[in-house]
Amino acid sequence: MEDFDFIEMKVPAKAEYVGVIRLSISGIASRMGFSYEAIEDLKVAISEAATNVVAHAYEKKEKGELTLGFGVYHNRLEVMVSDQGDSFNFAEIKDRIGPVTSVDDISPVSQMREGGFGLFLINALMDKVEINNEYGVIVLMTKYLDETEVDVNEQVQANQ
Amino acid sequence: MEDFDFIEMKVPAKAEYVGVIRLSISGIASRMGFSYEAIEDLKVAISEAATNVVAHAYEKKEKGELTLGFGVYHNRLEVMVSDQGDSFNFAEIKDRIGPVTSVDDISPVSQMREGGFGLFLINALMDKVEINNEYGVIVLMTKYLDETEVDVNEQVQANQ
Amino acid sequence: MVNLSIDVIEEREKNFIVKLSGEIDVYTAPKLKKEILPLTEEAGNKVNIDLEHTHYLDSTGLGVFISAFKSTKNNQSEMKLINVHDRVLRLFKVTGLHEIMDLSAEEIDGGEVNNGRF
Amino acid sequence: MVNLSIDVIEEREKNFIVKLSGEIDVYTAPKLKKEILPLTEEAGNKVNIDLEHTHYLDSTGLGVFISAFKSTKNNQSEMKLINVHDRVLRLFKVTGLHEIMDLSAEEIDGGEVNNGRF
Ligand SMILES: Nc1ncnc2c1ncn2[C@@H]1O[C@H](COP(=O)(O)OP(=O)(O)O)[C@@H](O)[C@H]1O
Ligand SMILES: Nc1ncnc2c1ncn2[C@@H]1O[C@H](COP(=O)(O)OP(=O)(O)O)[C@@H](O)[C@H]1O
Repeated sequence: MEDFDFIEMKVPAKAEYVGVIRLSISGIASRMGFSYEAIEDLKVAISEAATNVVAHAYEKKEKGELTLGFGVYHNRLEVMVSDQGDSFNFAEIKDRIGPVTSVDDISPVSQMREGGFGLFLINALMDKVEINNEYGVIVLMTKYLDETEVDVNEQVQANQ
Repeated sequence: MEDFDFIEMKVPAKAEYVGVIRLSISGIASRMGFSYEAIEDLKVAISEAATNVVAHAYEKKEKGELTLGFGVYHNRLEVMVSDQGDSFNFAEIKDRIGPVTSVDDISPVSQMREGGFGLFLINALMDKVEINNEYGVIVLMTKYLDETEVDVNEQVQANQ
Repeated sequence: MVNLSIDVIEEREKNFIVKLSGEIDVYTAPKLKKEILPLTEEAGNKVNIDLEHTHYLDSTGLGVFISAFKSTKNNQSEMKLINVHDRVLRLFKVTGLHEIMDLSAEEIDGGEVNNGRF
Repeated sequence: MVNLSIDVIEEREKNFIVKLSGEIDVYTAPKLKKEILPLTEEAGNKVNIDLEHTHYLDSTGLGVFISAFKSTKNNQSEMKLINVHDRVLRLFKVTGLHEIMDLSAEEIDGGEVNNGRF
């Protein structure tokens, strides 16, 4: 079996802890030898996933938890961001996420989206992304230390 | 009941993760509004406890885990560092810890201790320290945001 | 550390520089929105957002700038993002927002701002 | 980031400056010990440890300096810690080590080091 280190972190699903998560991820990634650029990508992608938990997961509850798992492999970092909150329907949100250049956005400025960039950025900045939203939401993201290792067939996968 | 946020972190008991823990603690402490000096104290104290887990807890096993718990209160931060490894006898180690100015150290330089400063520093830098070593070792440390709140009677307590 | 400080300077009448130092994320974005939006709501205002000391920004920050940008269109004001770092610029590019908003990676010197070219 | 870089410069014969940048902890201390100890094992060597860029140090770092200090006594060499930051100095004071070792918070200028006063 492939050997790896596992780091787990649980924080309250509150905005003020997203910055703490960012510091932890930069520590892990810099220790692994990721480049400055890759560390910045990781910080954004993981913050996006964490921000979604803070913003969307526990809308109907008073509070909830955000769980992070880091799988440190010799050639890659896997990060799992999960919650036990509301889930979402991928087909439903598909039309309101993505870059502004997509067809949906040829619309007057006043109708421009102010959101919907989070999942898109995660997918743009990480090498592999899997989302599971059967119960709560689990976002599993992978970034390789050496970019040439990325399998070009690996794209966002939604399992629902 | 007093309201607080709880953050949990689990990392492999390996030297390379002590720096990651330090980044996380500085994020939490700076978010809470601790002074630069207090943040440095927290970094040293928690690194000492984590270093002990890395160095002493799992000597007889191949590997182990280091668990951290952060209790974020309005007026203080409580940090719990624990392991499931070997314990120790406080009475036995008492003579080989502490500052070098203690009586035991009026000895030739060649016999000077090179260790035994960890628990002493934890106690010097935190406002309250409790150590439980019934099963594994648990070090529970408290630091107040406002130093005037510290109870002068609170000193290191060893429960064994 | 993980925080944002916002300095609003009125250089001349209706010409503002907003200096942002720190990180723009889900925690700091609401405060930023509250500071910037009112500036864009007054016709004729020119708002320079100086990102020289903004080392981190994510989609919550993009959202604030989009809503301020929309406000400039609705209220006949102007907004420009200046001194945008590479990493931050990258996010505007990836999302296609750089084609819509006025962004500059370089320092705008005092003269240029003052001669009204902006 | 969370790491230590070690630069050993032989200023003149037997006069060394060891510049440490980064953090001295349980992860980096073994590497540091391996670099410093051999320098202290040669009689007549004068070793200046420059801590100007050492922003973090804990008991593992104190342990390395104690063992190097013991080695200087056993081998007729000298060691001095220079440019010690307040926070780092504090740990030497709390543990009582500042009374035993040669520590200085100030920069030692070239002249002083070179005229052999050190
Ligand atoms: N953890 C989550 N829990 C519940 N819903 C989520 C979660 N993450 C994403 N979503 C849903 O997916 C949508 C798209 O997310 P995203 O692309 O990050 O954009 P935004 O958060 O700005 O809407 C959200 O609006 C929300 O409905
Ligand atoms: N987590 C732990 N597990 C087992 N033993 C420990 C632990 N923490 C401390 N000890 C014991 O207490 C002693 C004193 O620790 P400390 O004051 O940190 O100094 P040092 O680690 O340099 O010996 C250690 O030598 C060890 O025997």
